[in-house]
Amino acid sequence: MNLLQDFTRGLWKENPILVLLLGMCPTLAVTTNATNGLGMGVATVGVLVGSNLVISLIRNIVPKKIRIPVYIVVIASFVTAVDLLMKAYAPPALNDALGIFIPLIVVNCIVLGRAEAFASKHNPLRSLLDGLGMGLGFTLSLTVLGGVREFLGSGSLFQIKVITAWTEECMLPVSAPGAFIILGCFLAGMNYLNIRRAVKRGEVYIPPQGLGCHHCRLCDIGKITEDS
Amino acid sequence: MSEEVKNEPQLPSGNELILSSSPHIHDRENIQSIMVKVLLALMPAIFMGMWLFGADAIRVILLCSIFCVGAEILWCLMAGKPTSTVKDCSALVTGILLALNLSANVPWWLCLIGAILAIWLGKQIFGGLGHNPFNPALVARVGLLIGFPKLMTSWVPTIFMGQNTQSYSKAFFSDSIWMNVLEGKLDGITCATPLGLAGEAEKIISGAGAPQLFSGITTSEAYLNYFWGNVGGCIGEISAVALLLGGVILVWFKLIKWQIPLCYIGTVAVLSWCINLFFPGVTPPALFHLLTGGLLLGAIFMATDMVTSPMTGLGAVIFGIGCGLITCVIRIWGNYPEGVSFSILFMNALVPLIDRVATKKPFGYIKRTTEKGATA
Amino acid sequence: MSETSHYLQITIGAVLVYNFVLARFLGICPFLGVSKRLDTAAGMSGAVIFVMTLASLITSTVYNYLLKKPITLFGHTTNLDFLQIVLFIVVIASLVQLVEIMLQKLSSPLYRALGIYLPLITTNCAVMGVATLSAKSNYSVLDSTIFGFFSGLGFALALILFSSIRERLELSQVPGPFQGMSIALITAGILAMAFLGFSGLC
Amino acid sequence: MNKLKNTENILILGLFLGVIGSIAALALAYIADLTKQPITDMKTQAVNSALRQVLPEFDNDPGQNRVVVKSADKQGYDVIFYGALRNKQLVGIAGQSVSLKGYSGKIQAIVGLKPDGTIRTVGTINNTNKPISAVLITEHKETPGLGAVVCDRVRKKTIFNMFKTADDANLPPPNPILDQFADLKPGKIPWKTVKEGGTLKYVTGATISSNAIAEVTYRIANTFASERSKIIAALTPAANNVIKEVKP
Amino acid sequence: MSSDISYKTVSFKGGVHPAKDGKSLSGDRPIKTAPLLEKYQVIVHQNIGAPPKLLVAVGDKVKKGQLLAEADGFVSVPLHAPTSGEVSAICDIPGPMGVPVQAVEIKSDGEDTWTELLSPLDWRNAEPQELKDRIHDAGIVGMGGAAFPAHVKLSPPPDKKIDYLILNGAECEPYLTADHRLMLEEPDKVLEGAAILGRSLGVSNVFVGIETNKEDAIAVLLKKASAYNVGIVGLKVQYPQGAEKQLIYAVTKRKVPAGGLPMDVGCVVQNVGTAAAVTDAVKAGIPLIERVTTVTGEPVKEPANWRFRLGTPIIKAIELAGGVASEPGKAILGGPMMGFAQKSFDVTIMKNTSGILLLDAKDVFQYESNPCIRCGKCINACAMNLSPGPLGAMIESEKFDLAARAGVMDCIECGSCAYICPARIPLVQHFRRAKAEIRRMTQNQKK
Amino acid sequence: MGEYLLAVLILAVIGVFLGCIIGIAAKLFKVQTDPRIELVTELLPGVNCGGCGMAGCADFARSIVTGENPPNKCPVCSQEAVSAIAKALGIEVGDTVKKVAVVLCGGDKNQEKVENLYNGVSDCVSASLIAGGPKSCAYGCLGMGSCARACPFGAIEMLNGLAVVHNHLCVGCGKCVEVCPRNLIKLVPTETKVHVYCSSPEKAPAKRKVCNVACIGCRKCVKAAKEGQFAVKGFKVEVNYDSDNLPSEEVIAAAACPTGCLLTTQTHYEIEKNAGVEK
Ligand SMILES: Cc1cc2nc3c(=O)[nH]c(=O)nc-3n(C[C@H](O)[C@H](O)[C@H](O)COP(=O)(O)O)c2cc1C
Ligand SMILES: Cc1cc2nc3c(=O)[nH]c(=O)nc-3n(C[C@H](O)[C@H](O)[C@H](O)COP(=O)(O)O)c2cc1C
Ligand SMILES: Cc1cc2nc3c(=O)[nH]c(=O)nc-3n(C[C@H](O)[C@H](O)[C@H](O)COP(=O)(O)O)c2cc1C
Ligand SMILES: Cc1cc2nc3c(=O)[nH]c(=O)nc-3n(C[C@H](O)[C@H](O)[C@H](O)CO)c2cc1C
Ligand code: SF4
Ligand code: SF4
Ligand code: SF4
Ligand code: SF4
Ligand code: FES
Repeated sequence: MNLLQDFTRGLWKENPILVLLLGMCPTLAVTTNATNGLGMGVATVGVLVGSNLVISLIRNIVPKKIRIPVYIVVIASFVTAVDLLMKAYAPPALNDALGIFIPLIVVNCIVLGRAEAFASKHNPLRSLLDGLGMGLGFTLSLTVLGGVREFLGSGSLFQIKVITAWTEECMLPVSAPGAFIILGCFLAGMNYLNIRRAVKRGEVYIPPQGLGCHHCRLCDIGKITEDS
Repeated sequence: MSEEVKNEPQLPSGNELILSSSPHIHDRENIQSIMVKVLLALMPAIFMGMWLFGADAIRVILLCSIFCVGAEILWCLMAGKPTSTVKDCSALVTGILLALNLSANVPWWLCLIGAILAIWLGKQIFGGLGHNPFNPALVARVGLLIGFPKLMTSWVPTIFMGQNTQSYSKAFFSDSIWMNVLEGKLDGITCATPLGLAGEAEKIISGAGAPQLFSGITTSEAYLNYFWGNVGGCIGEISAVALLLGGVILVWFKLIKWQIPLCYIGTVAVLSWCINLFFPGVTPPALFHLLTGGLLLGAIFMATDMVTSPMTGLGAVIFGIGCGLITCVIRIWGNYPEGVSFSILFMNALVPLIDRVATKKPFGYIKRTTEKGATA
Repeated sequence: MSETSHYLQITIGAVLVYNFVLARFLGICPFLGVSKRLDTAAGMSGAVIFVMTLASLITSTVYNYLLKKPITLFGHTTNLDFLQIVLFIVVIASLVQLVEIMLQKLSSPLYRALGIYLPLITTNCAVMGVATLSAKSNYSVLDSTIFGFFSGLGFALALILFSSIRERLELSQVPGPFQGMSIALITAGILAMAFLGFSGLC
Repeated sequence: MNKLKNTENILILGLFLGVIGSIAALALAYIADLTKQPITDMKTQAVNSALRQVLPEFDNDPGQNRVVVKSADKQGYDVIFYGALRNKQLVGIAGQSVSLKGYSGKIQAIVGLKPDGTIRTVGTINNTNKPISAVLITEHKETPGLGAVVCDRVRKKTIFNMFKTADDANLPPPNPILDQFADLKPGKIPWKTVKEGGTLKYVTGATISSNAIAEVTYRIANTFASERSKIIAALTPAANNVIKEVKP
Repeated sequence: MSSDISYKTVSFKGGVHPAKDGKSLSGDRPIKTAPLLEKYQVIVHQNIGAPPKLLVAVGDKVKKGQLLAEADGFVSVPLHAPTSGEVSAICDIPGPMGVPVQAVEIKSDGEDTWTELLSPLDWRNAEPQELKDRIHDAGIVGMGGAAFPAHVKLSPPPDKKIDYLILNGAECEPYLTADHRLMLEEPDKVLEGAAILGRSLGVSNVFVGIETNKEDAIAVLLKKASAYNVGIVGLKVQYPQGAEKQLIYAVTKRKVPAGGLPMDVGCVVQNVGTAAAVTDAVKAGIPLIERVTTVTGEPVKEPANWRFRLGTPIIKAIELAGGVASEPGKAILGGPMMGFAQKSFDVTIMKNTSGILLLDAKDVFQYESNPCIRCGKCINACAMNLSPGPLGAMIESEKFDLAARAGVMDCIECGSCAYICPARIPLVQHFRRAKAEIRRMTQNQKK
Repeated sequence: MGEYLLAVLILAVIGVFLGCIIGIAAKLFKVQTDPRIELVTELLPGVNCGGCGMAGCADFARSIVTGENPPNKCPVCSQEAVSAIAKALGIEVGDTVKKVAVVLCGGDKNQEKVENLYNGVSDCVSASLIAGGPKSCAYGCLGMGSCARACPFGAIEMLNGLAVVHNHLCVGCGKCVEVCPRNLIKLVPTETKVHVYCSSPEKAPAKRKVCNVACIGCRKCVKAAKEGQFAVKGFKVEVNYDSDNLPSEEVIAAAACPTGCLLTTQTHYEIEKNAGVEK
């Protein structure tokens, strides 16, 4: 039961993008179409699963003081590995589209966030499932977002025209402004559903005002002091 | 008679009285009357557009107005707000300004998308009238420009751009269609805008050759045509005289801060004059910049939108100068031949900061700060 | 390409045309997270400019002298560019940490103005991105330091504009579902539209 | 275990981090070693796949068999010529150069040439005799939907034909602007669009892009025409596959 | 006639010109004295500051001018009986702010006999302190609206040197004409009062500021002013010319610091009615038991200025003015710009009731308020240089701390902004609320 | 092989270096924070309502740890959480008396007899500044929902022109009490079953003139209940919330309140919920 929850948590309830608002840069940058979204997602899954697993394995021997630097080294290594592998085996078009965002997975709050919040406290199996779930949640959101942008732009999905009557391509959704606006509308949609559910249950729902970036303790990297 | 009066116990018991805060009297001006006056000021430009572009222009103006008002009503219905807000006519103003920013040959669905961008994305998402930080019509125009650059940059000629002004019109048509224009055979032809030509000239022959290229579009005949509006472009931007008339009406009714158009146009004039003086190949003369493109439309009607411009006179000056600077930079060095929309949109973003700088100090403020300093 | 236009391209490009946040989508998290109030945004901006400049300087040094060309040590010659990611992140992170500690020791007003933001940006996409981009464009150490500074400036410009608008939006009646991050993103979108006007400047 | 976890001993901390770093470095070095070959393959493949589209079938690595020439016009841009060999025989030449006059700057093209300097035709559009030219734009930043239309050769897949492999799948997709260069031979006068007083078609709203493409195509063809013998000499196998600089 | 008499016209920055000034309704009607009523309900707490301590009980017999309540502290003034008769009740009646307030009901005996009055003073030779005591004993408060005890204003702390006394005859509120008529009909009383106040302050610069739409009053005062060594200053017709800080600025070009008092810039401002009351108190020993009030508005049959005794219910005042000719939609105590809407006609006249205004039902449209369109008109109108529109937005979204920082506490509630606002935002109401909330918050903090 | 060696070497050196720096820094800059603060913050509900009087939960946590405040000062915290905090800090706390708010007015739109037209800001504080507000009863609920907006927990619903508290949502933070310009809201023990829904101290005839459900001070409830359960205050009766022995629901039937202002929270809510505006 617990295992299942570990896996599904990231898919919806704590979806890294839509709920926790983490890793916004790749979310906005690479989702010009569904394929790119999927590609980025898969790369992130690789890093997440790998780093979660390794960190969970070494969690009991890492000195507390240098926990975050150690995690970073582990994560950065996985990112490098994924980067090299993508360069070697992924289609060049995808590589071009993802550009510098593969190296940037290293600073994606989800990865370190899960390492710190989950993998460093749970056994390897659960950490693995957690990484997989979070990664898939991330992938899912990226793919859907990419799909919506692609569809609005040209009426196609995965570069296949779905509405053939759509002759004039619209560049707005695919452009930088469109990325912000469409993600904003996505969040509004989420909020709308949550508000409706809350009203039904007689609760109040406050839309997320900030980022869930406290999940990532990157800021604490080797943090020695606290402003008092 | 006096009996009758006595029989009227008109003094109410008190409960029928209306309670409200002071002041109990109000100025007559309200939002609706302001917007109606703006519509009035827009009339010359609307008529010039309709006359010069014919039925196409009427279609676009009607479509945009209807779609904008419709979008407003629809949003209000969906959001559970009273639909009575359309009565303030601001959606209509937005719609008409959007239409004036489009070419006369745009398809109907472009008007629809534009209306949705303007009213929903530009205005209602932020809470409706008064809350939008960006000019809705410009959000729509820029959105469409990014989304459909081709449709947004293909212009139709006016009804007068033909045989009579052949030497002048030739600048605006490519050779292959020139014969067709002369013969009046095609109805779907497009022509260039003066700014577009200037931009092209810069790109094609940068440097020394360009002044000659500008010469075709800076003759006195051409200037006269720009002044009256006999030139390709958006429905509302072509006729300088109509826009200036509208500006006079707006200033007369005290609807706009005169500082904005003055500083805006002034900055563009000074800057382009200087640059033309020293680098004649880079850009055409100042008068050309003033009369062409959406500068007048933007400076008089769009930069002055009170919701999205600074509230004080000083702020208006800063705003106008900023718009002018950015317009020039984009026109002269940027990719887009026309920088008005972007510059106003950019300066809209600066408005909160400008307001911060340019708010008046409260009466007696200076004393208070020294006091504070003394206690601190 | 002449020297001046090269630097013009780096500077104007970094601030306006390829603005880090609005065109390149780097550093979106701090952009969204620290933009609710103008004064925090201003503090953050200062910190970001500082860190991005410094990080560019250091990482490009590392890149240019360690990773770019094969190096020879003890008779072995190897190309170490696969260490780029690990080295960059480790170097940036420790650098920021060091600066924070030093600031705290040396200047408490400066620490209060900048220091509290430093950990926030230890590593975000903008800082890591500026390093990666400089490396990718093969900038010299000087180039990338300038690039880092102006990228930070572009970030600061966007952040300050954005936060002033958000402060104003606080007073607006934004419809329920759009409140919070949603409207922030949409505003950023329109801001990005305005920045798009600068395309082609360099 | 706990002792290690809570340690504050600087030496241990440093050593631990050092060990972790070493392990990571070891692993990465191993992966880097593994992927070295695939990555270089991938890189050459990128050039070759473009060349494959504009050149006849070859069995060498034309990406390596190249020569850089200064263009014949006043601007003096670099033009790179690649030679395609079959059985050590030169069967085709492709030229690559840029135009800086695109709407948003640089446009890079690869053009396949016949040995006599005319631009190759790689095939015809299905069931018609409209040629598809060996002109490929490999890099551009033109406005999507406007200038990009002039530059891109893309085969639009739709839901109706998504599972069908097109009959001409091995040909580059047609693009009327690029295809009008098929079988052209450079003359004295540079190629120009109708609007510029020439004869080439252009896309309304994207005149500038069209002009730029005409410019770069002409440059390649013209440079080849004027340096023909040197280039051919440099690219034939006897030249030993060494990259050469040919002074015009 | 008046053209040969000169005075300089001064003004402040900002303000509005209400289109309908309504002064013609009652401006040319001489002051009438109200007949004796059967009963008066005198509200006990009529001054700013501490309420006076009641001295009478139900059943007590009182004489006209007799003390009903004595001052309780420094910022407090005594209250006197408006007529002779019996205290028939001490009860709660509707107050001008809508909350029930304590009042002494005096059933008139019809004789209107004076109690023993204080002895007249020779003010030219009297000590300033003597004058101040007399002003206090006569129960005089500011009659311009605030009802601030007059003697308090006259007793600045020793470190504040006062060098200007300004009499406020601006009467910038539309519709109101009480001060106008008073100056016209009793110029000597006003000027002499000014001189007395000047002496009690030890100030030689005494000015009367009058809006130039009261040419006749200016002419009359100019003629006599030199006798009392008082200067007359014409004020541009601009609302709120009569507001203290604006008046001081117009006359002296000094700016009262935000949050400060006129005495911080060496000024004291008193209403002309206050001055007239001071003359009565000093020269005849008569306490403040009546005042001139304008009863006006379109529905009122015979708009006029009346001399009412304290405690006159406004329903009686309206009846005296002939009742109403059409249905009023709003009853206002004070002028249309700053007055308070009433929900009862049982409110009685107090020392600071300068006008009773009825507005026609068809004029008081139920306006709908729209969001601010940032037109900036309010900013130009605000005499205090505030930014009312943005302030209103802050308050609407309940950001009181922001509003406080933006200076909402400096607002004088003149109403210019809400008057001019095309969006019809009830800005003044917002500001009142903000002030209330901010005061509550600071109090909580102190706790 | 050299590649491997070099890579390992570089990373190892950097790693050792970094580890040392962190270690030294840890020595130089001793931990200043009290880990307990973080602990307590996590145990607190984190709604930042300010009901404790501090600037948010984190601030309150600090004040608990420093001993400024007892943990049970948080009105939101459950008893378990409070004792968990107390246990963590090793301090004693007494029982928290959980309180909820109640709006003591029953004068909804149907019961209110006369009311002025009001044209202004829809906010109780603002309205109360204009002639005391449009409601004829100077002590009744103005119905403009200032309290509902002030409540951080959404516990107050405006029904029929009357504020009604949802007991299950209210945590007793007291925000509404502070804001209500008519001082109608009281914090009462959670167990309280019945209330007298009227706050007007006026005499019965005056009250009846303006409201149908005023407490006319007939004292039937006082008689029906046990000693000390109700308190007579002037012309109205109030539940004695301080007593240990709060009146039970039966008292309603026994008293047969003639105006119907004696109600349970539940029936009060139902009445308002079901009553449409008739006027
Ligand atoms: C809301 C709406 C949005 C549309 N968006 C587009 C669009 O982005 N591109 C487009 O070519 N057509 C769009 N259309 C129009 C139709 O889908 C259809 O493509 C068009 O009418 C026929 O295209 P044609 O004029 O090129 O033949 C839109 C229509 C509607 C109602
Ligand atoms: C946003 C925008 C993007 C444009 N992009 C291109 C482009 O990529 N290529 C191009 O040739 N012209 C582009 N243009 C159009 C040119 O400015 C110019 O108007 C056009 O080339 C005129 O040529 P025509 O005679 O073909 O209409 C663009 C214009 C705008 C406003
Ligand atoms: C907006 C505003 C307008 C005022 N207008 C007048 C006025 O017309 N006449 C007047 O005597 N006092 C007016 N006052 C009151 C004055 O500010 C000041 O309180 C008064 O003149 C002091 O004299 P007093 O204490 O004798 O009343 C106004 C106040 C405000 C805030
Ligand atoms: C002088 C003036 C200019 C205006 N200009 C615009 C405009 O450029 N674009 C627009 O959408 N609305 C304009 N409006 C209408 C209105 O202010 C606009 O719909 C609001 O921005 C919507 O909140 C204008 C109104 C006035 C009074
Ligand atoms: S803000 Fe206050 S002082 Fe300024 S105009 Fe409005 S009411 Fe008058
Ligand atoms: S006058 Fe009204 S609409 Fe204009 S800025 Fe002021 S508050 Fe806003
Ligand atoms: S209880 Fe008080 S604050 Fe709440 S609605 Fe009623 S009057 Fe307003
Ligand atoms: S109803 Fe009142 S006491 Fe209860 S939670 Fe809401 S504001 Fe706090
Ligand atoms: S993902 Fe880029 S800063 Fe967070």
